Formats: sequence, C-alpha cells, structure tokens
Amino acid sequence: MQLDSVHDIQKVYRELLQCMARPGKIADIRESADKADFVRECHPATFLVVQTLLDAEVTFHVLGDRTDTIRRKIADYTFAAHTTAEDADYIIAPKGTSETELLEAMRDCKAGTLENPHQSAAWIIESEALGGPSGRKLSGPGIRDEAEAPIALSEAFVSTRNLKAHEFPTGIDLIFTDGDGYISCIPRTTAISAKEESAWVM
Amino acid sequence: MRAEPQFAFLDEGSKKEIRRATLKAVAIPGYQVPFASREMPMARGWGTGGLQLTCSLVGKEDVLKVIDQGADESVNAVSIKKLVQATTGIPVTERTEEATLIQSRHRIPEIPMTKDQILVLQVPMPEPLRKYEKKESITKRLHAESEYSGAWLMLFEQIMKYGRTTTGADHPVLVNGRYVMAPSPIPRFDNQKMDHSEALILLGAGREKKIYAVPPYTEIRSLAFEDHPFKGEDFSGKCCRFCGATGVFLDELYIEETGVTEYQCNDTSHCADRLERQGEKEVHHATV
Amino acid sequence: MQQFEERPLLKVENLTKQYGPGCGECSQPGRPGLIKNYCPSCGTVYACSDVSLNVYPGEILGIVGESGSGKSTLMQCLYFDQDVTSGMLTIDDPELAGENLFDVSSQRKRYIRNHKYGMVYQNPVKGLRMDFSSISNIAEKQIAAGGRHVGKMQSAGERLLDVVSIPLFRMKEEPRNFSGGMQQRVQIAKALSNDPPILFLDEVTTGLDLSVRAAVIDLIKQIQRDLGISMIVVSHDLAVIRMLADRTLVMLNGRVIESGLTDQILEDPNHAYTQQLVYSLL
Amino acid sequence: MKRRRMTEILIEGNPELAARLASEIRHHYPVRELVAPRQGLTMIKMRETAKQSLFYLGEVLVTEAKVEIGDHIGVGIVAGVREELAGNLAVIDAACRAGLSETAGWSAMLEAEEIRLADRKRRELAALEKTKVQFDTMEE
Amino acid sequence: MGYVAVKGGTEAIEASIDRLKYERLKGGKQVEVSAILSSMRLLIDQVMSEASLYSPELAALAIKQAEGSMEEAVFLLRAHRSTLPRLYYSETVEPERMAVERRISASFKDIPGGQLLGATHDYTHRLIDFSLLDEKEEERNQWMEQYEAELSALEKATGDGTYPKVVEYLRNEGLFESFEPDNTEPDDVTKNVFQFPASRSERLQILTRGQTGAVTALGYASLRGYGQVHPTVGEVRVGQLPITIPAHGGEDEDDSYYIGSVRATEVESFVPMPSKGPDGKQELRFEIGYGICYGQNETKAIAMSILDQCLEHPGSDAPPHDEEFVLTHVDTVESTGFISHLKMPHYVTFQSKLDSVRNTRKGRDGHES
Amino acid sequence: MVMLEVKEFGKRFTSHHLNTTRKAVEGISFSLEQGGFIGIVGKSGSGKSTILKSIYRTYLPDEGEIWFDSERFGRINLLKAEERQVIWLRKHEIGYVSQFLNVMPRTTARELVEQALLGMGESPEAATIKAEQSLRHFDLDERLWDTFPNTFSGGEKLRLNIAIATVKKPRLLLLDEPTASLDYQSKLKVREVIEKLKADGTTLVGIFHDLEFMEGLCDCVYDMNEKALRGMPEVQR
Repeated sequence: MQLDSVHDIQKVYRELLQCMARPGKIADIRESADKADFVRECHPATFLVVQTLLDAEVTFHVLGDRTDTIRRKIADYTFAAHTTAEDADYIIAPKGTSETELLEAMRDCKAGTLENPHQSAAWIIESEALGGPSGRKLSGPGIRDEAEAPIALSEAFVSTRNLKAHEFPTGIDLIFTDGDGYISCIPRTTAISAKEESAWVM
Repeated sequence: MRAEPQFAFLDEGSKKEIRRATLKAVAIPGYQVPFASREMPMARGWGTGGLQLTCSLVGKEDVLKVIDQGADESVNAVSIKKLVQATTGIPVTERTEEATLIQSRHRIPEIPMTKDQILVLQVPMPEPLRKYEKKESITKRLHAESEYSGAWLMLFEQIMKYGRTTTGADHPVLVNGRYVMAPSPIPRFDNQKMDHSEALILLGAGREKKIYAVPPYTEIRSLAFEDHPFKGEDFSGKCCRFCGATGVFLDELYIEETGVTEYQCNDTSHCADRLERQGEKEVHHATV
Repeated sequence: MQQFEERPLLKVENLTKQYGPGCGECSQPGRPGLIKNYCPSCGTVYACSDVSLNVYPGEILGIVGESGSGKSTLMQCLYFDQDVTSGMLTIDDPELAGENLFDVSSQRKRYIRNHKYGMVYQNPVKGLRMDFSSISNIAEKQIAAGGRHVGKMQSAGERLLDVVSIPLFRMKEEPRNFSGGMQQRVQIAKALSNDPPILFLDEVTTGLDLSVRAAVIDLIKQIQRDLGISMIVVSHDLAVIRMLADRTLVMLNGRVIESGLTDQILEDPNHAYTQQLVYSLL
Repeated sequence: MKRRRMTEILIEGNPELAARLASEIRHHYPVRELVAPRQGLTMIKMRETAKQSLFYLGEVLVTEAKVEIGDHIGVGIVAGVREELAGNLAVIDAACRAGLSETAGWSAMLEAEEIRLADRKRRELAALEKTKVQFDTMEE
Repeated sequence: MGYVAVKGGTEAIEASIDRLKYERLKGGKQVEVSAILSSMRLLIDQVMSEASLYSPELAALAIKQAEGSMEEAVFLLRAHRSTLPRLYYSETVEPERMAVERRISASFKDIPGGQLLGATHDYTHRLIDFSLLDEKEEERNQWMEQYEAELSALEKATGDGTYPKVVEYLRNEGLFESFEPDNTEPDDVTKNVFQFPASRSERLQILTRGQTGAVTALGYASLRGYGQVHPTVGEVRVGQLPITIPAHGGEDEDDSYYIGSVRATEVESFVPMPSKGPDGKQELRFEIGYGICYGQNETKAIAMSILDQCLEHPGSDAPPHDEEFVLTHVDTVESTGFISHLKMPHYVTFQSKLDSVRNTRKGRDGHES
Repeated sequence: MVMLEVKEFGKRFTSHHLNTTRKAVEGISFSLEQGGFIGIVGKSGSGKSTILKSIYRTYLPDEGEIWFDSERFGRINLLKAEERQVIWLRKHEIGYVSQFLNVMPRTTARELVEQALLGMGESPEAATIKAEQSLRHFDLDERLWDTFPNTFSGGEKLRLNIAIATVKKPRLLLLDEPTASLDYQSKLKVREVIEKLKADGTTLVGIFHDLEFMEGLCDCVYDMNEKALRGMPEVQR
C-alpha cells in the first residue's frame, strides 16, 4: 500500500498531538509506518513524523554518522533546508547517534525566547523499543498524577534537557520514535523524576 | 476553470503550518502561538480560527459535532458543519459522546468530555490583556515577563467600583500557573470545566492569527482574589423548563403570552438527550 | 583602623551604556579621544561610561548632573527600562545573591522590579494609569508583588494615601483629575506599596510649585526615616539633593566625576564642573 | 532563441502559432503528460524604489502544464486561465530542451511574429504619446 | 411556543441561499462575465488589488456572484486562493521595466519623457452622461473603427514604452539618499506569521492588499494633520509589469519563462525629512514614500505611499504612524468579517454579562453572600 | 584620654573658575582630652572655621591627620574615614552647631529633634520623650515646639540647633561661631547651655568671636596666629 500524503499524515499528526498532550503516552503508528517501508535510512516512524512536520518553510539538522543520506532523503521529500544545530527548527537524532554529539547539539539548539518560546527546536529522537521500564516518572500538564517515562534516559540526558528548559516557557520538546512504529513525547513542561533504582529491584 | 477539491479544504502545506503551531501550543500551555491564518470561505470572526484547527485535525474516521452558543442547529454551526462535511464526507452528530471532534463557539458541553475527544474553541479576541493594553508588541512582552498585574488590576478596579467583579464571559484564567489566557469567551460557568479536563482543548483565533491550547490534566484557575472568590453565573433555584435540569447553564427567556421569565438548557443536545431518556415524545432530534 | 562592616544593598560596577558599535579609539580603558561622550571616529555615544556606585541600606544616594549627563540613562538601566552594554549589578538579597542582574532574563528582571524596586518618574503619566482609580493604581504595584487579597491591599493603599496626604474620599478618583503635586504623591504611594527595599526617584520635583516641592521632599525624607528604604535620587536641582541625599555623585558626559558626602560636594567641590554647578546654586 | 524571448512571443502573440508548433511536435513524438493544465498561483516578487528592497506584490493566477518527451521535461506557464496555451507551451519547452530537429526551423516564424508584435506595440505607444502634455509651446 | 432551542438551521440556510439566488435573478437580466470583464475594468482592478490575486477572469466571476459587492467579491477570491497551490515565485520585478500607459508628476512640469496622461477620469467632468443610457452597438463600433484608423495613420513611436524615473535626476543631485539594491528575501504575510515590529516587506505587502477605503482614509488623516506626512507626488505611473519565472537550471535571465504581465499603479511621493550630513550637520533631504497596487487605482497607491512614509517614521503619536494601528486595520476580509460577526448570536455571552450587571445592581457582594 | 588629635593639618582650596589655589590653613597640630574644651582664636580669615569643617568632613582636607577616638571604630583618622563611617559618626558621635539653622522646610521644632534621634535608631516613643526633654533642657518656649523654626528669633534658632546637635549625646561637639549674631541676653542663655553640655562631659571645640564669652568655658585656646595651644588669655576689660 502506498503512503497517503493526506490521510496517513493526518493519522500520524493526531497521534503525535495526543502524545504531545499526554507526555509518556506511547502511540501506535505501525499501520502507516508499514507503508513507509521504502525508507531505509531511518525508522519509518521517524520518516513519518518528519513528513508530518517539515516543509520548505522550516529547517532541520541531522545528527549521527549517517547524516548525509538521511539529510538528502528528508530534503528530497520535504523541501526543508538543512542547517546547523543552533538554527534548526527540527533536530533529528537517528539511532546510533553518540550521546556526546546529541548532548552537545542539545546544549546548542534553539530554546526559544521568553517572547517567542515557540521558536525553539523540536527533537525527533530514535530510540530502543518504547515502553520498557525506565525507572523514571513524568509529571506535569497532560499527566494525571504520574506517568512512566517511555524510555530509559541517562542522567546526562535528563540534566542537559532540564537545563535547556529551566526557565519556562523557553525549552525544547522531544519526540521519540522506535523501530517498531511507536512514538512518544516529552514536552518542555514535563518534570522528569530522578532515577528510582527501587523500581527495578523486585 | 475549476480547482481540485481538497480534503478538509486546506492544502497540505497550510495544514502543516497549523499543525506545527498546534504542537507548540500544546507544549506551552496557554501561550498564544502566532500562525499564518489562512483565508477561509467563511468570514473572519465567524470561527475561521476554530475551523482551521478542525480542518487540520480532521480525518476520515472522525465524527464531528459543532456547537454555536450551546446549540447544534444554530445557523452558524450548521454552516460550519456543511463546509466540513462537503470537503471531508465525515458524519456529524449532535450527541456529545458520539463526537471525536467538537468545534464550539463559546460553550463547553455539559457532559464531561473524554480523553478520546478534542474540543476546538473559536476565539474572537485571544489576548486577555488587550483591554488593558492595546499594543500587541507590549502585551507580548507582558506575557514574556509573566507580568499580569494588568489582568488583576481590571478585576480589582471592578471591585473598587462595583463591590464585585463584573466580568461576563471570558473571565481570564491562569494556565498551569504561568500564562493568563482568555478562555475563548466561554461563560464563567464553564471555566471550571477546563481545569484538569480529560479532553485536549485547542483554541483558535483566525483573524488575530493565534492558536493556543490547554492540554489534559492541566491546572486552570480563574483569576480571583482571596477575599473575592470566583463565581460562575448563578442559576440557583432555577431549572430547565423542559428537562428540569439544574446545575447547567440556562438560557433565560421572556414568555410573551404569560409575561413570565423562564429558563431552559443552553446546551440543546444535552437537553434533548435528557428528555429522550425521560421518554418525552414531543422532542424531535434535528436531523442533518 | 577598624573596618566598617557594612554591605551595600545595591552595587553597580562599571556600568556602560553606549549607542553605537564602539571602535579601537573609544574602547580603550578610560576612553580617551571622546568629545564629551561622543566618539568622533565611529560616532558611538557613551550615555554612561564605567559608572560604579554603592547604595547602602537606608541611605539616600543623590545623583546630580545637567541634562545629557547620563544620570537618567543610569537610572533607566538600573530599573531595567534599558539594557546596559556592559557592567554588573548585584543586590544584597538572598533571592538574588551573587547574580549579575543585568544578565538575568527579562522575566527575572520583571520580578525584581515588581518585588524589590519602586520607581517614581518625573512625569506621573509614566508611573500611573491615569484612567484607573488612585486606590487601584496603588494596588497594581501590590498585585505585581503577589498581593491577592483585596481587603488587605485596600487598607494598605488607604494607609499610603494617608501618608502622602491624599484625602481618602478621593481614593476612587482617577489621578487624571488631580493636580500635578497630587499625582506625584499618588505615584510615590504606588511606588511604596510593595514595600520595596530600593526606591528610584527621577527628577520627582521638577515642574512642581515651590510649596508642593517642599511637601514632596518632606514626604520622601519621612518615608526614608520611617521605612528605612534605600533610595537613589536623580535631580539636576542641588537644593533637592541637599535636602535629601546623604551622599552624592556628580555626573558629566556619562561619567561620575566626583562623589562624596553631600555637604562636602556642596561646600568643598573639587571638580571644575561641580564648582560651576555649586556657584550657580541660588 | 532564448526562452524568455520565445515565451514572450508565444504568449503575447497569436496563440495559433503556439498551437501550430506544438502540434508539429505531437505529430512526430510521443508526448507524456505529467501535469495536465491546472491552475495555481505565482507570487510576484517586486523591488520598491524607495529603499530598493524586495517585497511581495501579490499572487497572479497562472495555468501550468508539464509534459515529458523522451527524458526531457517541458513546462508551460502562463498568467490567466489558458489551459490550451499552457499545454502547447509545455510541449514547445520540452522540444527545445530535447533539442528536437523541428525546433531549428521555428526561428523564422517566431521572428516574424515578433516583428508583428513590435509593430503593434509601437502603434500603441504612438497613440499613448498623443496624450502627452506639451510644455514647450512657449518657446516656439 | 414549542421547543425553542435553535432548530431548523439547515432548512433556514437553504431557504436563505435560494432567496439570495432569487434576488440575483428576479430582475430578469443577467450580465455575462465577459461583459463585466470588458466593461468593469476599474472595479476588477480594485477587487484584484484587495484580494491580492491577479486574475481578471476570476475577479469578474466573483463580481457577478457577489452581485457587485466589493467586500464579497474580494472575499471570494481570497478564499479561492487558499485552495490553490502556490507553484512559483517570480523573478524580481524591477519597476523600471514597466511598460508605461500613464505617467504624471506633480513635482515638475517638464519631466524627461514628458507627462503622459494616458486614460484617466481626472479631466472628465463628473456629469452623468445620459447618452450611455442607450448607447448603440453600431455607434460604438463606428467610434472604434475611426479611432483605430487614426492610430494606424500615426507615425510609429520609437521607444520601448519604458520611461526613466523622475527621482533619478534629484538623486544625482544628492537630494535623495541612494540605496544599494537590497536582495534580502522578503517576508510573506500569507505564509508566515508576522509579528510587530513588522519588516518593511511585510508592511508593503499588507498595505498593497489593504482595503482601498481604509488605506485612503488613513492616508487622508495624515494629510489633514493626524500625521506628519504631506508629500508631493513625484510620479504616478500606470502600466504593465512583465512577469518572469526562473527556469530550473537556467543560466541567466534570458533562460527564464515569460508568463505575461500585470497592470499596476506605482507612486513615488517626495517628503522632505531632516537628516545628518557627512559632516554631522543637520540638513534636509527628500525621502520617498512608496505605493503600488494591482490595476489602475491611483488614490490607493498615493495613500499607500503616504502610509509607507508614515510608518518609516514611527515617532508621532498620530494613528497613521502607528504600525500596529495601520497594519491590523486595513485588511478588508478581517475588518468586514469581524464587524459582521456581531450579527451572530451572542446569547451565552450576553447572559453572562446580564448575570454580572444584575448582581452589581443588587449591590450583592460576591464574598458576602 | 585623647579624644581628638590634629596633626600637621592643612587645607587648600582650588578654584577652577578663577584658576587659583589658596592655602587656607597649614601646619595645625593640637590635641584634646575627653571632656575638654578648646576654643580656637585668630583673625577672621585665619582658617578657624576650616578646621572645624574639616573635622566634620564638610571640607575634604588634603594634609595631615585628624584622629578621633570613636566608640564604634576606635581610633580613626577622620581625613581618611570612609564616607559611610563619617555619616555614622555624624549621627552618633560628632555634633556640629553653626549660627545658621539649616533644616528641612516645613518641619516643626519638635520633629526636627525627634528626627535626629530616629536617625540613630531610637524608637518613636523614646524619641518623643527625649526630644521634649532636650527642648525643655535648652529652654525653648513650649509654645514653639510645634511651629516651624523659620519664624524663630536668632537665639531660639540657635538653641534649637544645639538641641538637635546634642540630643544624641555626641562625644564631640563642634561649635562654629554659634553666638555670632545674638544679642546679649541670648548669648547668656547659650552660655548656660554650653555650661550644661560641659558639665555632662561633652568634649567641645568652639569658635567664638569674643573672648569674653569663652572665659570660664574653655580650658585652653588654640591661637591661629601662633599655631599653638595655650591657656586662656586675659580678657581686656
């Protein structure tokens, strides 16, 4: 089945919207992702999110060592322009991106300004399968009481992200995609708890 | 010389821009995200902001409900439904619980909404500080600096002059402890329904080119002083003359024949639903 | 000699405010080559050059200088109405400890303005909302500082109106109906309503009748005595400075050219410009 | 002949010319229609003369068509609702891009049309010049 | 009185739309779109200009559908453009390339190239011409034949229809500042959000698509003293601007596609403004206020040139100098839409206000009860 | 115990306007025990006032040292003291009385004395009591207490002036020609006042234009002509 640029994208958008509205929620976009099997360079889910959000009006930046091929693919399909991590509207961290590189780009990327907090980078991060035990809880708008973080996050990652979002409304919003066609979001308003070891030990 | 019909009217590029703005709005609750509002085949000020949101959201599997001032069959609601239906072919409903998308002008349905629903509110004047400061460049800075003395001052001045606040609909709310927001203008009665709502609430102002949002489970506080608590419209001691409902927003009407003021549910589908369940025969569901 | 262990409440170090890019000629220490405060080679204007000052708890610091001397720019920079080009501002307050307040976000600056500062402008139009009642004007500052109790704010406002001698029966009137002196007093009441540890007064008596001027000066002095508020008083009027300030800085062409005890500045001025200023004092 | 000059002659001149040239190509080559003549917009970028900066004057409705001859894509764009002309222009463009032999013989036809156009234009100008206000009569 | 929830909206709307059609048709005569196209030139120009969409055919159709209402016709075109893809951006149109049909200067009598009146209503006496009541087709044809015959008898002109700009002569004298061409890509208010302060390109775009009446009223206000700008019109020109589109992989501009031309009115207004000379001394110099719009609409273009100049100098308190005031209030779709929205029901909001007002009248304190 | 020690003190005035530098005094040295009273004598223009104003730091001296035994700061060179220290000393330890009353306008006599006390941190209640005591002590007519001093007679002004300067019980009081413009009766009153101060143990430095007035008050005089401290001269009757 061919990917439908109207209806598949609409479905992905709705799931993405619900994920952004309900941090920690893991949404299933496998049905559309299966149609994007012609994409080899990144997760089909990543490609779908990119297709949903990017066009010639925005810029993006790709991390990792396969950046050239992914970059070309995205530019071909969306007409978005590639730029530096400092200037990009969307930053894509494909699977295998080293944490050092990722954190450096995260420190550099746009967090918006107090007047224009929406002029911040949104991150699309490829991860291991979403939904495993993470040892961290999320709280904040969109979450009743508490939610489980969708994925294990390193201390360095959390502290870099928190630093970036330390003065709300500025900050960055994160979209996670996995290889199976699931997505999940952590917007800037979400508080990520410290790692609780006890959650693991049974 | 004819143009191809586009699913949900807007071209995909326009939808993309609206969707990007919507995601930012959700990530920054209460912040008015500027967007390049498109010209719609409906007049600016007639719900084009809500309509653009709806068109950017809607898919083939959605069921749409449109409310105007509480009524599904109001001409404006009908007009919007016709446009969405004509460009998408999706079913519409008057039953709140059947709808996946609800576009509304100035009311939140009486039945609590669920997490599977999205409420889209039409907004004529998104800026809660506009009466206090006419310049956009300045109100934008006030939001940036969390400087809301102006919003509070308006209420304080009302109390000084009239002994109480005199806001009608659109009583400002504080979203997640940070942004002061105009709640579209829903009546004060509906403000509490936004607080920790199960459903995502999106607000769109087409003419003023702003999109903003209240994510689910987000604290919404109506601005009020400690010694002047916030109060919704008071319908105590009154009930709907048809279904007998209390604790709902009531329309007031003067009955010419009897010279008596009576009340009835403003949320017409809620009223019809109650009546149906009560077995009232003479109630007709309007059909679309 | 025993050191005097008094910590300044507000400390400014090397505040510079320039309009223009600056160049090799005028960026040197001491900025040689400026004509007044203007760099002829790159056209940069230095409204304030390397201004440093301390304000101690409960003290009134006077700043004198003619118009264009940079004293108002200095005040606006301290009040965050303008951004500085460089320099450091610290306030001795546990909430703000150790931070250069010129560098914090506009959100934090607004917080400082609302909670730590009061400002009285020369023109009451800048400091008051002319179409809101006087009591609301005073409440606005309390609201900004977190006041959320109408009753408490109203009684605090009434007390302040009493302090500034505005009859209470006029409290619900808009200041636009008031005389200039009354407006100025409402503005002072407003500036004080959040109990600011620091109050800025910018040419507050300029344009007032002599008797009104005396009343306003008296009021300021009384407030300092009663509330122990630190103040910076900017004026070109030496008589005002003499009455109010414990210590005084003299500014010329964006620089502080002389500072000292106010009576010393007036009776034993050392800089040519200060002498000229004092000689012309009536 | 360069494209700008050619398209101007074909659009401003008699549309019969474009039709004739296109049909000649269609007659000899398979022409694949990539985009059937459709309406769309072109945004006009303009320079203003006060500060010499650029701004957008507004959009103009255009008809656009795209065809492919061999592996050469031709585009026809014309302001207004002119579907047939757009289609013909696309074919002519593809033919030129492909360097088809027929195009070599077009120059004469195009130049003849160009002369006719210039003639018409100069006549128009002359009519306009009649509305010119003469200020130099005093000197006579 | 039965169930009085708003009901029957659907039926009422359909009946209303029928009624609209009836009003359009009841007179028995219909004007053809082609007739509008050939006889309502200036109306079409104005509709295209306010719609920001150049298409005489569509404008004529919209005028017919809107029964001649400007606001409705513009609205139809604006909504229609939302459904069309934007396929191309033109190459930069250099205004000097305009094929001039009319060109006058109020600043100089004798301008190089001369004052070309072209077609204008300016010198027609505004007396109703009753002969148009029964204009006969054969009379029209006869007149046309005669006029065309006269034309063909004329000696052909030698120029190419372009004219030098009046301002160039003054620029050479240093009375105007010279600007290097600034090729910064313009902002587009229809695609991207614009915020205050607006860029120059955003300002010009909003003004050129502004409502003729609104732009004129604000420009007029400045002339009368609610503003500082009272210019001298340096040049008004009307003519055709050639439009080209860059070719993919094209080598130079000769490779681009010519797609046709659009008629436009362009105005340069001269305003003396204080400036600093090279020696730092205060002196006066002329600045240009720039106005342009689709079609022939000289009043709007001149008014726009005044507002352009006003907005370049935001110091004054007068509304025409206030960017937010001007730019947020000149769009016809926005202003007519919001004014007309007052016709919509406001039952809920009014009920809410009623509750508030009643409570204050009762003198009932919220916190006491 | 030495309360005040002046060492090789000198002061110059530069006028940029007139392009001149004038040496007002130089080479002044003397010291004063706690509770002592030095009168300074010399021709007019000899720099008597300059010394007092320099001690009070109204003038910024440029030569020598002036050591003061401060309760708060210990032995401190007033010429080098920080401004904030000087302000503290003026509020608490050093008083200055001149013949002119230089005070806030529209402030009553009572308030002026109270303010001096409030300025050093007294409570309003205590300030009221002490102010009244002081005004009574210096014989200011009770009817004047709540009026504005600009209508007072010279003697009344001076007594108010002294009340303001002494109410905070300064360790050192500087008297700068306080009696210059007073009539005989008023002078007598002032003399009584100063006697009271001396009796209270206040250390004093004073300038008086008539020696007669100083007789029996001062312990010794500093003669500007001889630049030396000596006993009270014989008054020529």
